[in-house]
Amino acid sequence: MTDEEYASVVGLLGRTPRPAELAMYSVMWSEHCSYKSSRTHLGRFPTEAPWVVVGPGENAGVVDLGDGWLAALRIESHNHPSFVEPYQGAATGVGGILRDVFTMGARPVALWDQIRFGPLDDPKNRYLFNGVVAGIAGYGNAVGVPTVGGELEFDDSYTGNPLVNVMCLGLLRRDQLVLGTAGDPDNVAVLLGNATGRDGIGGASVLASASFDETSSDKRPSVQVGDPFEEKKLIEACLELYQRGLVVGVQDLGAAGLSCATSEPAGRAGVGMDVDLDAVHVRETGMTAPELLMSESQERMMAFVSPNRVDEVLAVAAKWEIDGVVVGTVRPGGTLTVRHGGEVVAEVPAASLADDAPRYDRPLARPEWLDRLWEAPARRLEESPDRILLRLLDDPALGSTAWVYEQYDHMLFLNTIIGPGGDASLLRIRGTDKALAVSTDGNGRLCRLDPRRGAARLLFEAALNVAVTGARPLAVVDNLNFGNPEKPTVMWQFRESVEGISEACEALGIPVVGGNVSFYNESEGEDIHPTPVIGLLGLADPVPQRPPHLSRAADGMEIWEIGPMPTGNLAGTSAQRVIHGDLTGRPTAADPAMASRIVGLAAELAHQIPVLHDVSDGGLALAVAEVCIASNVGAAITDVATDLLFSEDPHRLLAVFESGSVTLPDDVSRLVGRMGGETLTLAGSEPIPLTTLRRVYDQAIPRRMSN
Amino acid sequence: MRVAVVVFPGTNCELDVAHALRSLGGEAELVWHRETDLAGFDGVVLPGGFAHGDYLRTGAIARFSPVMGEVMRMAEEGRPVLGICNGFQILCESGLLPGALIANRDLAFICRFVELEVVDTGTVLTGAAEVGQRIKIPLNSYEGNWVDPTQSGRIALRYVDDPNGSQGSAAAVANDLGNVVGIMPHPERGTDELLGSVDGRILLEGFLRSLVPA
Amino acid sequence: MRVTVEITRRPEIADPQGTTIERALHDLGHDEVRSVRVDRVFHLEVAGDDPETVKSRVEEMCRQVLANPVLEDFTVEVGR
Amino acid sequence: MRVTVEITRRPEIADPQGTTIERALHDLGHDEVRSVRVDRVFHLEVAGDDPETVKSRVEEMCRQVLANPVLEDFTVEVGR
Ligand SMILES: Nc1ncnc2c1ncn2[C@@H]1O[C@H](COP(=O)(O)OP(=O)(O)O)[C@@H](O)[C@H]1O
Ligand SMILES: [Mg+2]
Repeated sequence: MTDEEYASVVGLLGRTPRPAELAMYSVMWSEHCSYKSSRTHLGRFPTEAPWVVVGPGENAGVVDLGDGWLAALRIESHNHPSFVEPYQGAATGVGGILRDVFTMGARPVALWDQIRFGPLDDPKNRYLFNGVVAGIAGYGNAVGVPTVGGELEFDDSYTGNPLVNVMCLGLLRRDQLVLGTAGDPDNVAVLLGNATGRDGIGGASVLASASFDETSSDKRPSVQVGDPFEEKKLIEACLELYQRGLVVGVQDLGAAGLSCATSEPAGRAGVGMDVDLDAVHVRETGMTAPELLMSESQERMMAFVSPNRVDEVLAVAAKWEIDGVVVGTVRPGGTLTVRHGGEVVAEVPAASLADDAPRYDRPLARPEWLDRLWEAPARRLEESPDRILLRLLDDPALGSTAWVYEQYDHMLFLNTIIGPGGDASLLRIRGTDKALAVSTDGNGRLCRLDPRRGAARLLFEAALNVAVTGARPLAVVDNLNFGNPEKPTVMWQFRESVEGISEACEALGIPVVGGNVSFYNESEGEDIHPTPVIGLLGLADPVPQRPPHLSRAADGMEIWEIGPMPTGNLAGTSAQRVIHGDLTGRPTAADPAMASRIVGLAAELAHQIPVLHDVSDGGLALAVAEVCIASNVGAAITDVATDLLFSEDPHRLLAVFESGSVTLPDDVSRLVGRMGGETLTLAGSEPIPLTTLRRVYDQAIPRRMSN
Repeated sequence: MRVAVVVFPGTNCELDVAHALRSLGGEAELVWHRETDLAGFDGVVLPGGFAHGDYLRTGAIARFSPVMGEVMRMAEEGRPVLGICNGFQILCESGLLPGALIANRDLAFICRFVELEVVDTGTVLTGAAEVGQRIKIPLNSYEGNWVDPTQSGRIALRYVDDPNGSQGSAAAVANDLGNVVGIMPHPERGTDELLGSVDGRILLEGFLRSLVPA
Repeated sequence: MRVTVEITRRPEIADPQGTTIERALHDLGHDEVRSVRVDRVFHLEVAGDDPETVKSRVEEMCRQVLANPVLEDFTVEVGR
Repeated sequence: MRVTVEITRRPEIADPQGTTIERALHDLGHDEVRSVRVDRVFHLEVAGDDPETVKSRVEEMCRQVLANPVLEDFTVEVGR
């Protein structure tokens, strides 16, 4: 906490704060909890639409799906904890995002992970990659929520600072919606779940709110250990509480633990609260008031209950074999009073912890190195297309991700129509003919070259990914992973990314309903690439009888490219990275009008076409290769210039279908080849046998992880 | 014909199993692990998941749940008892099936479709299938590696291409009577065209057919 | 009383974990490692004043739940 | 040489498994059990004749793979 911040606490209270009070303000006013550097910019996001039930600000965004169904979604980062301890860092990240979603009254039905590491030739990066995937699997599988997709990127800029983001989707009936409110005076606060220990004291504030090198081992909070079994019981207990209408409001205990779970619900309801720390069930002895208030022990929830339902609530907890204790009472007026050992240790305006948090309008400056990058256009591709393609397929970010997602239960709940390995995941909503499509996308390299264009393109790409399953874009959550916000160039990248996301959302007419900001992602003073990650939810209504799938191509089918003609601009493409190892030039800008048109077209075609695949990483060539591998059929692509084969210019689709079975608008479609045979031939270059394609693609990650 | 689908704390496939059985015309009811009376049920399924977090050993704590007394009784009475994945592990721990399940050979969780071959049709799970028949359903486990020092297990299904090191490539194992069966892959995940396979129906239909009124 | 229980996997039972760790150590150049076995240890704090009684009680817990007789043997040490 | 490595979880780090086992033992009527912690032991067979060298080599292995320095401490005993 800075001196000015301390001064404003003194001003607020009209006296010097007690230790416990100081602890509460320091965690609640941390970057992670207060968004003090980002708030001014986040206001830019479009957040409204008729189908938005709950926008940003609550634990998760909620949108209306019709038929009485609502979807709750949220995305979170656990970057720094995952660097300290990859397994537990990732595991507790999953636990946290689940709580954000079932706090809203929803049953979590699916998870997506977006993970970024340094190159796999460095053993430390392999260790982190392995640990993070094991942690997501270990927690997600055991808690019983399928991980049905995600995203993977490798780049030097993540070597000292991997990114671990997790998105969760929940479903609930309209009447089950619960908010994080304490409700009326005399309501009772019941703490459910794990005992409180000294876990991650100040973890959120320390780890996620300061440059990582500053937080040397001694300053680091003790690692938190996830307990998926406790969380599973907590989920079932809470869902029963909601079903039976036993709670007024619920707040999860995440960052800032009890401080947040008491002050925020009280603040939202404009009430105060008496909290008795002696009632809190603890794992360790001798915990001080500040420790109890700051502890980030996992798998805990705070339920606000009207006094006459308390016994029923405790009975539900007992049935599910979790602990439940009464720790507080809602009071009129706005004062949060905390007692420990019978003494008052804190007495503060509840709302002030959230509402009066500092807000910084940090200086912005466009990095001058951008000019140098833009003035050096991407080099052209000289190698022959077949050789380039094989090198791309061997890249761990472009090859098969089966090594990752086969460690995740991605089929639980019998809803996964399309799981990991395709474009978007497609989940049916049983009892309706609707399905939900989700795509998560990020691209640090593109955003380094142009954060505004890059961020906008992410959104359009995600929209196309969901459209090819027959879904129309509905809502967005975003996870903004950036460097040190005290650097004007980083804040500029941040502002530009927010701008890009906002423009794209406006073009598609969809709102941002939630998100998360992670700053101070840097190591040895080097900031990571600006890495906004977005999760886009789409609704397919009705779901196509047979949704398009990469595996449905057959001998003799025609291959069409849909969308604007690409340019040869390779700035920020996978080909530029893998073949030249460069990062220069300026990425092609998205075309909002064209984007909406192609997205709409795709959503319609999805009902008629066996294979519809968005052309993105690796361009047309890689898209075709993915179809060949999944369908086990060869293909021949007619004369397309090499640079165009690997162009990643936006708003393009690959469509494969029987000749004459579909008519496409000819201003945005062209025949580029035909399926058939045992080899893939790109523009007359050396044919690649299917077996070679598959071997290289399948081994891209395993061959690196096994040494 | 009523089937009890037992729910332990940490179980997570109970809804899927109940849904699959019902979609095949079966009558399935969820039963909490503290239940001590399964009278009126003609068969029982222990579904997959992570009972008690798989702590200590997978299935080790669940086997002491109050409901297990009734599961034992039904097994002795020759009634159909099916354990899927974690349920298989619980049946081994409780001694209703021989052997035990240890970590996969490659120490990694495996979630993907696997191909099975029917070896023995004399069990309540394989009664509707034919010897040599191929069945494609999802595997989803970390401890799916079956070991049986006594060599007494009766293998009902085996992996065509052993993914986890299981002894005799066993994917499903039965007791001598054939009324108690444990299977590591998930038949309930293979009951819907939209989700990629309907091969699991052959197994669950066999199970439902084997039920005789209590 | 402090009681230490070591659960050892029977030699004839495969030990994927031990094998994997042995391989990992060799990959790291520790070729001098001939074999690796991984066991579980429980540190119990048990009320009682007669070591013999405590020991037999804990042995009962081992037979009942802590060890799996199909795979494992166990040793119980009181007060270590 | 036989080398025994015991990996112990730092006391301040939560041990959900131990807590769950403790609960289970109570349910089974073993109320005398006050606490349970679960640790790992490695039994290594290592080539070499100087115990000191072997010990320091194994300690290196612990830091590299056997133990997780963030969560665990380790003790190495040669020839037990
Ligand atoms: N970390 C991950 N976890 C699970 N699935 C992943 C992960 N990374 C990639 N995938 C899956 O691999 C497929 C390809 O990922 P991606 O290249 O991001 O797809 P797209 O380019 O269509 O957005 C997607 O289906 C995605 O769900
Ligand atoms: Mg994409």
